[in-house]
Amino acid sequence: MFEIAEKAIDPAALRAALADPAAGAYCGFEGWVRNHNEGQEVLRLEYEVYSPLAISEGRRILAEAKEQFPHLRAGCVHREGLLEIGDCAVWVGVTSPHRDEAFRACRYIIDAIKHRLPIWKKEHYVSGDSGWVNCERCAAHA
Amino acid sequence: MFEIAEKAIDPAALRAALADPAAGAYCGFEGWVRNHNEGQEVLRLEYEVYSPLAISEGRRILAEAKEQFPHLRAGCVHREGLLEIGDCAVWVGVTSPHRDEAFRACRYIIDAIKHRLPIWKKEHYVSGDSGWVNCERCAAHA
Amino acid sequence: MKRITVRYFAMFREHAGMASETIETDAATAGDVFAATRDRHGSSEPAGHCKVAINDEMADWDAAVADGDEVLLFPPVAGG
Amino acid sequence: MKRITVRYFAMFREHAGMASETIETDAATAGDVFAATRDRHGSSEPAGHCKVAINDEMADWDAAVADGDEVLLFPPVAGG
Repeated sequence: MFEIAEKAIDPAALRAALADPAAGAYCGFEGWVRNHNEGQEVLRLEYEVYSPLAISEGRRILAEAKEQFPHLRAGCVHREGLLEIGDCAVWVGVTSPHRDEAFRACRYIIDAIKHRLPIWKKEHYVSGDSGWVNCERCAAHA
Repeated sequence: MFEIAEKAIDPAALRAALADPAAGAYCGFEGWVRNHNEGQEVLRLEYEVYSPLAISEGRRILAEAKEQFPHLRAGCVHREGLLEIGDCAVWVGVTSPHRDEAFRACRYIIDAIKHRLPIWKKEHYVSGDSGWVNCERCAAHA
Repeated sequence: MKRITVRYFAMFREHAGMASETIETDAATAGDVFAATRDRHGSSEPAGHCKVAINDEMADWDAAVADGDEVLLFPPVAGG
Repeated sequence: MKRITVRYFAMFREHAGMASETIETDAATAGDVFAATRDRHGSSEPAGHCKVAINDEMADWDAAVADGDEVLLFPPVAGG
């Protein structure tokens, strides 16, 4: 289950949907909007998502994790749009018979989500400026 | 915050208590009672906890994690008593500015909890038998 | 010449001042399209940090483009 | 001779048929107490997998025991 969400993520409900009597371990990861980044005070942020490809690539990542880790159940939801400090930007949850696989699978998924999905983050700073994260080197005018 | 709980663990409430505007990453781990162990079908299980030492050692483990990982917030709750399949036996939650530290701290805590706390698990099997986990080698009559 | 629809995302879209355009080009690869639209998206180093998709499939920069293709130019991603 | 209160946990308690007892012993260390009560707790290999506490502090097997101490004998733990 991979989704792009326009509204608040509910980790408790998503976790409950992974319940499995054969699972001994649940590992969950959440990315929260924090109030600072690289020395700047952050006011809020904005995710731009290209959904058709984000969804197909997100599903591929979950399938890769299930191939690597037997008996894994896994889900991931990523927000788009405007988020405030403290909001949950991304949730990853996995269950597995044992904890080692649960931690490794959860980590695999969030790392791949961050590196491979067509999702961009624009930070709005307390100073009034704003900037696309990771873009400082990609554009000639930046 | 380390606690031994006689009643159901509420991960959503515990997670909410870790909220921190400076935190960009939340990692949670839960141990769930699963329906099998080492080839036997498990019906339910029972945790015996020696609370005075479990609590002091649990607090020490959280303090160790905070020393290793700056800006960490961390909590852990472990159940005692009779648990059914699917019940949450232990919850660990941490927040950190970045995800690498969150995963590593959460893993450190659950590994230490499992190895160091005076807590014992007795499995009751569908077959009618029961057994103390990890004790197969410790007692002459086992 | 081929007709290629180019879509710009995030910072590329802001720099271009448009979300997409259709161009006439003799570009052979996705990388050629990136180079041909450099004035639009403003990026100077494609292969290292940016990504490209052709017709909603992730692609390599040396993937061939054909008449009628849609080429999506992605600045460095930052999910999570 | 010292008076030592020995507490048994989990499988040790079940094997001993009691949660604690006070013994008279010339044991010098926690390991000696473990050995002296072997018939009660039933364990044959202390140092490897079991743990011990003295007066609610985790201890090593070669820690000294004194008159009036409480020695807690822990079979292999299995939290989580």
